[in-house]
Amino acid sequence: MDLNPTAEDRAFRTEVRRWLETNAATGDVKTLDERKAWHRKLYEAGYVGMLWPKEYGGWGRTPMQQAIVQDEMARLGAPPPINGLGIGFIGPTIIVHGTDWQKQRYLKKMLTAEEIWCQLYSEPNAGSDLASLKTRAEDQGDHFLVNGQKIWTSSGPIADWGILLARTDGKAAKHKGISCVLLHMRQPGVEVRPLRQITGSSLFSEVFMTNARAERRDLIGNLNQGWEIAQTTLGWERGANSLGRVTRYAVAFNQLVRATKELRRGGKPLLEDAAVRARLGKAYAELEVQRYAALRVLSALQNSDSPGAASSITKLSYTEFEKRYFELALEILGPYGQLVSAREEFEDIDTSSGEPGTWATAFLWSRAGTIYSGSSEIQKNIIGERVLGLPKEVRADRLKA
Amino acid sequence: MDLNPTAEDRAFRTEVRRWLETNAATGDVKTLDERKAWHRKLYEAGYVGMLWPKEYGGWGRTPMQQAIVQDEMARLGAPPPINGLGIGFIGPTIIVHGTDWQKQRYLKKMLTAEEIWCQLYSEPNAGSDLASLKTRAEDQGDHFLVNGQKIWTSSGPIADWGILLARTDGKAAKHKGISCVLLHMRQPGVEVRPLRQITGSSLFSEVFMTNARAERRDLIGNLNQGWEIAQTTLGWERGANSLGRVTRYAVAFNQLVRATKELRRGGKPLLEDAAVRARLGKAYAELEVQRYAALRVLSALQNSDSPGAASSITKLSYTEFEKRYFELALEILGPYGQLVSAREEFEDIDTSSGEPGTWATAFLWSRAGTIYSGSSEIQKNIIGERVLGLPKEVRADRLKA
Amino acid sequence: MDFSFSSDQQLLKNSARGFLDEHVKPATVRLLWDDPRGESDTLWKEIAQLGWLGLSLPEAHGGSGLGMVETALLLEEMGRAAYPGPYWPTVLAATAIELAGAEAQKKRWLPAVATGDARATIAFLDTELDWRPEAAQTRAEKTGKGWTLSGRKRFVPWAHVADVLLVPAQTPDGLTLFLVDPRAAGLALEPVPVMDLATRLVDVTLDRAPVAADALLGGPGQAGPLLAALLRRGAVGAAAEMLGAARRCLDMAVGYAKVREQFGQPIGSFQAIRHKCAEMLLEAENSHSAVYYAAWALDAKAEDAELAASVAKAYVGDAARKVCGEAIQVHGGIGFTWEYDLHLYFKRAKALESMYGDGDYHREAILRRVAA
Amino acid sequence: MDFSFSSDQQLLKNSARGFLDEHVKPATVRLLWDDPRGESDTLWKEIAQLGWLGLSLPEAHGGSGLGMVETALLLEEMGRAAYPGPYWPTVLAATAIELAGAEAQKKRWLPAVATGDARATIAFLDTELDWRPEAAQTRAEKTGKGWTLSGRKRFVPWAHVADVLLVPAQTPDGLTLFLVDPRAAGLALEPVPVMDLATRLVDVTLDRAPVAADALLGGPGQAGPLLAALLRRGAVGAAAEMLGAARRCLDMAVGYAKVREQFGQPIGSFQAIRHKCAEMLLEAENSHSAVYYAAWALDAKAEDAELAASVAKAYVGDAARKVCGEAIQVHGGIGFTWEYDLHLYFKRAKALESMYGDGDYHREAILRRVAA
Repeated sequence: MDLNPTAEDRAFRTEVRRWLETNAATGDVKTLDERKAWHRKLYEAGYVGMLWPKEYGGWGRTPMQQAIVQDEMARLGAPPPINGLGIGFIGPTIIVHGTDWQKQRYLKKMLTAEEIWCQLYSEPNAGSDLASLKTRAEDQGDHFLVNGQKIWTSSGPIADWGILLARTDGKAAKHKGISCVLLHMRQPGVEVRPLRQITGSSLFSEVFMTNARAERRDLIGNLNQGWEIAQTTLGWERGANSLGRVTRYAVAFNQLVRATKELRRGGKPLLEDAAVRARLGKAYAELEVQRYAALRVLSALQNSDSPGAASSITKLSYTEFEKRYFELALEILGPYGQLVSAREEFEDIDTSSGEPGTWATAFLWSRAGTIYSGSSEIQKNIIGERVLGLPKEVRADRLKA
Repeated sequence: MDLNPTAEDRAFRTEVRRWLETNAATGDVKTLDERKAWHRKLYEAGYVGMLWPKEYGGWGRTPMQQAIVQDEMARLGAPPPINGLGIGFIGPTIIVHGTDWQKQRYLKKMLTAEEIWCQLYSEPNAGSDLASLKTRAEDQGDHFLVNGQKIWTSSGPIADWGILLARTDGKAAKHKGISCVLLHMRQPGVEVRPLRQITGSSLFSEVFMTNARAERRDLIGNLNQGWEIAQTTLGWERGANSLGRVTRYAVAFNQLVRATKELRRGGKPLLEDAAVRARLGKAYAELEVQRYAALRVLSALQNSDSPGAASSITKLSYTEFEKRYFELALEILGPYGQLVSAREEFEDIDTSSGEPGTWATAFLWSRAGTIYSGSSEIQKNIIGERVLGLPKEVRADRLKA
Repeated sequence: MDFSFSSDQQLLKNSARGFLDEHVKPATVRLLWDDPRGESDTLWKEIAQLGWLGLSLPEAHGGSGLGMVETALLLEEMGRAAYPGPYWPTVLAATAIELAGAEAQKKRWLPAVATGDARATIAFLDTELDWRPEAAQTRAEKTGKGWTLSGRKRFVPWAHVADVLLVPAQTPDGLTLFLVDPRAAGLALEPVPVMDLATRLVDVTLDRAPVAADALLGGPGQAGPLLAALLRRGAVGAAAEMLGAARRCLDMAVGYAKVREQFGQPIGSFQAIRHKCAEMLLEAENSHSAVYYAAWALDAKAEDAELAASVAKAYVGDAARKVCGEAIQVHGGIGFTWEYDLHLYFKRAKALESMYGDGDYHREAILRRVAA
Repeated sequence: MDFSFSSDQQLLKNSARGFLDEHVKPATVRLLWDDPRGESDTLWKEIAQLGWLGLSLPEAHGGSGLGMVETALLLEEMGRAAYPGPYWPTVLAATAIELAGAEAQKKRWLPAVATGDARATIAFLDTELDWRPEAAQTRAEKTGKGWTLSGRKRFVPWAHVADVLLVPAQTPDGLTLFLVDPRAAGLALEPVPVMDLATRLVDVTLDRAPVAADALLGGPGQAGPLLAALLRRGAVGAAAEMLGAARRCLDMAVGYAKVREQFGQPIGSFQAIRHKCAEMLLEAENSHSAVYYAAWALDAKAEDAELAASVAKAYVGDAARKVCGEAIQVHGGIGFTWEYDLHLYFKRAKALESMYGDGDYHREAILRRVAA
């Protein structure tokens, strides 16, 4: 047990910090072109696709180094790269399960953000129960005819390609009739409608597919192997954001402390109020524990202990913490925490959701964390069943099967 | 809506208070004989069996008046009557479902505590799932032969009689083969073994029945009607303790406040620490809400709105509150809260469990509240299903049926 | 002792529900988000005609002379509808005028409020995040003709549509309450957009704003206890509104849990969801007890009325936040979308949580009373 | 960067588990409840022979020179066994002597501790409920031959079996630490029975208790920083023990949930129980991270070592209480019985929660560091 960073990682961190300090603040990063340009710059510096094998254009770095990059970006509030889902999940899926042709065709352009990718998994009636998805892909020989609706698609409006789960065998058991295929988003049969969240912005979309066409050559793995593929290859960005996330919490904590110095009650700054102090102290303890836990995850990844189902603990832990954390912040800040446009320095924060905003934005976003990518309820099911080995639930769909 | 007590109730409260002040402090109430004598005195004053019809020796009072008596007893720390389960639940069951002979034989002696009663329902393998009980009562014509084991029996060692749920038809569906019969506890086939709780005392027992004999004439209702009887008649003491319970919390609160005046931190009494104040303020708010809720229940009872399944909300509410409440007290009191024999005045409290003791006793007892008489999980199931009308759980025993 | 509503009260509640269901649909609320005033004059006139604005005002001044229980009933329904408008600030300000005003002031304002011809609000909070009335930093200086007021009042509800502002300010005699015309010289109003787009808060800057000598509400130096009483009353009203928001969220969550299926069964049949709903109901029921006990206690001038007001605000603030938040969780993704109406109530409850004294303020108020 | 245990560490942990499973069974713990000393001399000698007592002491004084990580490993296992005895107070007091003692003091005490021939403890807490070292009220007055100490030290762990007490007292030079013989004149020891019958706390009254001139541990007036460091170290050790208790409760709850059937299925297949167990595991895993990060930071003299110690104690105190409490709930009635062993660990975790600085103390310590 030695939690000191290695000399190599320390040097790497210094290098990353220096690079970011030089490069991050130059010019706006708002329009799609600007974001693509920034992404490309990050890529060329070796800070995107860090875990990808070199043969596919990646950098063959360690999870720790990847986490260091994200951590330093969080510290500086540097804009994130674009195409995160592609590089984190879809690219690795293609590398593991794709054909040589697919790798040739898609990987490099994904890394460089020349083409933006989205994920077409969830449906209005298939959320926690993803395997009950209804979108159909009819086998037409050289292509599939796709009909159905997807939801919670990130980057929908800017996506060039999507990775799609669709039902190719309606008669098989629900997990068995699903295939995974790449779908060109820029075709008449695909309509993307932005979906607004309660924060007021639209980071997600609904995607409607009406006789959309997916090529046979874009089938990933075998026909009806889609569920298996979706379950097994979602792991290449594990821990990437673990340190950066906590750093973002810490940055927000400093802003909260600043606020409690400026806001006053009973004739003195809030920060001198023992009741406020006790709650801040508790929040910071939890925040630090998230950091220690992040190091533990990175250490496990380094030792090639795949965290597997235990990553459900991590997700449950930080999303539930984040909810308590921003709830506390809003409780302390009173009406100042509810502003949707910042007027003071302490009101303008990085929400760790990719959407900058105020405390209110962060508070609202924190409600999403325990829902997306497997709700807290689903995570607890997984932990109970796969980590603790508790007996399976008695469930209606299992009785039918 | 008028929450003022009626003139009659106000007068009644004054009368009760006066009576208790005169009578409660006279002599020890520790031995069984002393407790029976005190019970008898309370009964003769009209403070026991208050909701029983006059024809059975009761006083035909209102739930509010009953609550007032308990409230005043709590305020004074007066010892409770004995035979609570008999008078609250078993007597009413006999009144509703019993034969004339049973009423003649048992009711008056129960009221006067000449005979003490216990309840023989739970079994080691039938707790939450009471209907899966295994104790058998074989029909022998004029009597039943009883074999099995019961657990969590209050007043076991002092009980003369018990109300027993036992299986009389092993082939029927589990709710259908159960009968309700009265069992004489003073017979060779009945062995009572005290069961110690984590507080160190033994308020419960295990009861072992080996070829014990229950008379046919002591069958309550019809054969195999036991489950139905157990479900429907448990309601005559509803709300009785509702005010007294909150008063006990309030008495404890005052002791906690006294403790925070005597104990010091940072050179000043704990009570001047804003962090302690905030937590105490929150606890008191919850305590008061329990009081308002108690009034609401009493009001509903008065208006003959049987609270029905909604009483699950009450039970869930106060037991979970009590857990938080004593947890908070121990957090504030530090090691002083862990003493098992009191040295200072603020360390000696009424635990609202019937067992006097220290904060530690109260804290430990509070863990039982969310388990006994239907755990919090069971209460939430009931609320979800019967109050909110949520669809039934998919459950293994239902699939078999 | 009767904790149930009288038939008149129940009737009032039902008719309020009916009216709001029809006239303040979620779509109505959404329309007003983009309105610069944020409220509808038509709606205002309608609720005046229903007698809601004068509900608790004396009959002598055009009101119905009903109490806080009836007002709370309305406010609960308004919370349930995420009603957008200055109802509660106006009624509360009118109560201030009723309690402390000179006869001329009552005549000027109370009938106008009752008929829907005037809106009003109270500027409780100063620059500091301190709800104690005595913490006000705005100062009033005596001039030949009256006074000038200087300071900054923050987060004043609906000040931009008010016809009169009640502004507490420090004078040499102590804290004093002034009736101020929001359109007068020396006042600058700046809207403060918050999470709940149907709650309008306004920063009011007073820069030597002149007010007339007869603009005092009550005697000089006497505003402290009055403001404390108004804050308590405001708190009970806010608690009622939060209760309504929580009820709505609970109803939506339960309704959704009954029909939404995953894994072949309604999600309400999973213990995780059903137990959550049960806990939400518990909080809603306790909140009901807290709100109506406190409202009754104010009406009855019960000896624990002040305590009960703080209990209600502190308890319901936490409870409503929890219930509304859990409703999002029960819904999953759909509950997080702008198009789905849940966030209207979630945000309303959250907005009210920090108004009329936040949890910290009321918990401290409770403790001051019970741990002397 | 490696958060996993080395193979030596893992070996130590396994052998500790093995030893305690065999020699400190629940039945052993129960036997000692009624023992006036509350501990077993045989057991003490055995753990001395295993090298546990000298584990972290310098090799020059008969120890193994290992660190806080290894000590925490042992303490976790001890918490898991609800080990009864003065292990941690003794080792912590020995650390104090190692850190601040004169060579003669080290020679006198350290080898004796390592061989199991001496027990020791530190009297952190004075009459006040104030864990800050400077809050000590006990006074030392200089006499011709040395000092006399007067005051009352409360809740001193295992003082009744200690061969030496470390007593902080105020002198004209400031807070000073004294080595005191508990059997000396002027001392009265009164056992204080607490919930966890395997945790022995003792009130120590000093009434002009004479101590020799050479009984100072470290220089006069220099005890403050040393005591603060010991309190932090003590806190990390206590956190490790609470983690062990929580792990044991979790294991018992999960084991029970797998086999206990109600309604025709194992209770662990109900979401209410399985989700509770998942939350308990989350708390245990986070506690693990907190304990071992803090232990490593102390060994590595990391710049955040002081922060991490407070984080561990504050976090694990809450987490262990929650986990052990929920384990009772998962068990239902059986978990509330004296005969079932769950309460051994539940009470141990609770007892440690308020020792070596309670949550309030450490949360304030955290905030002082991060919000300067």
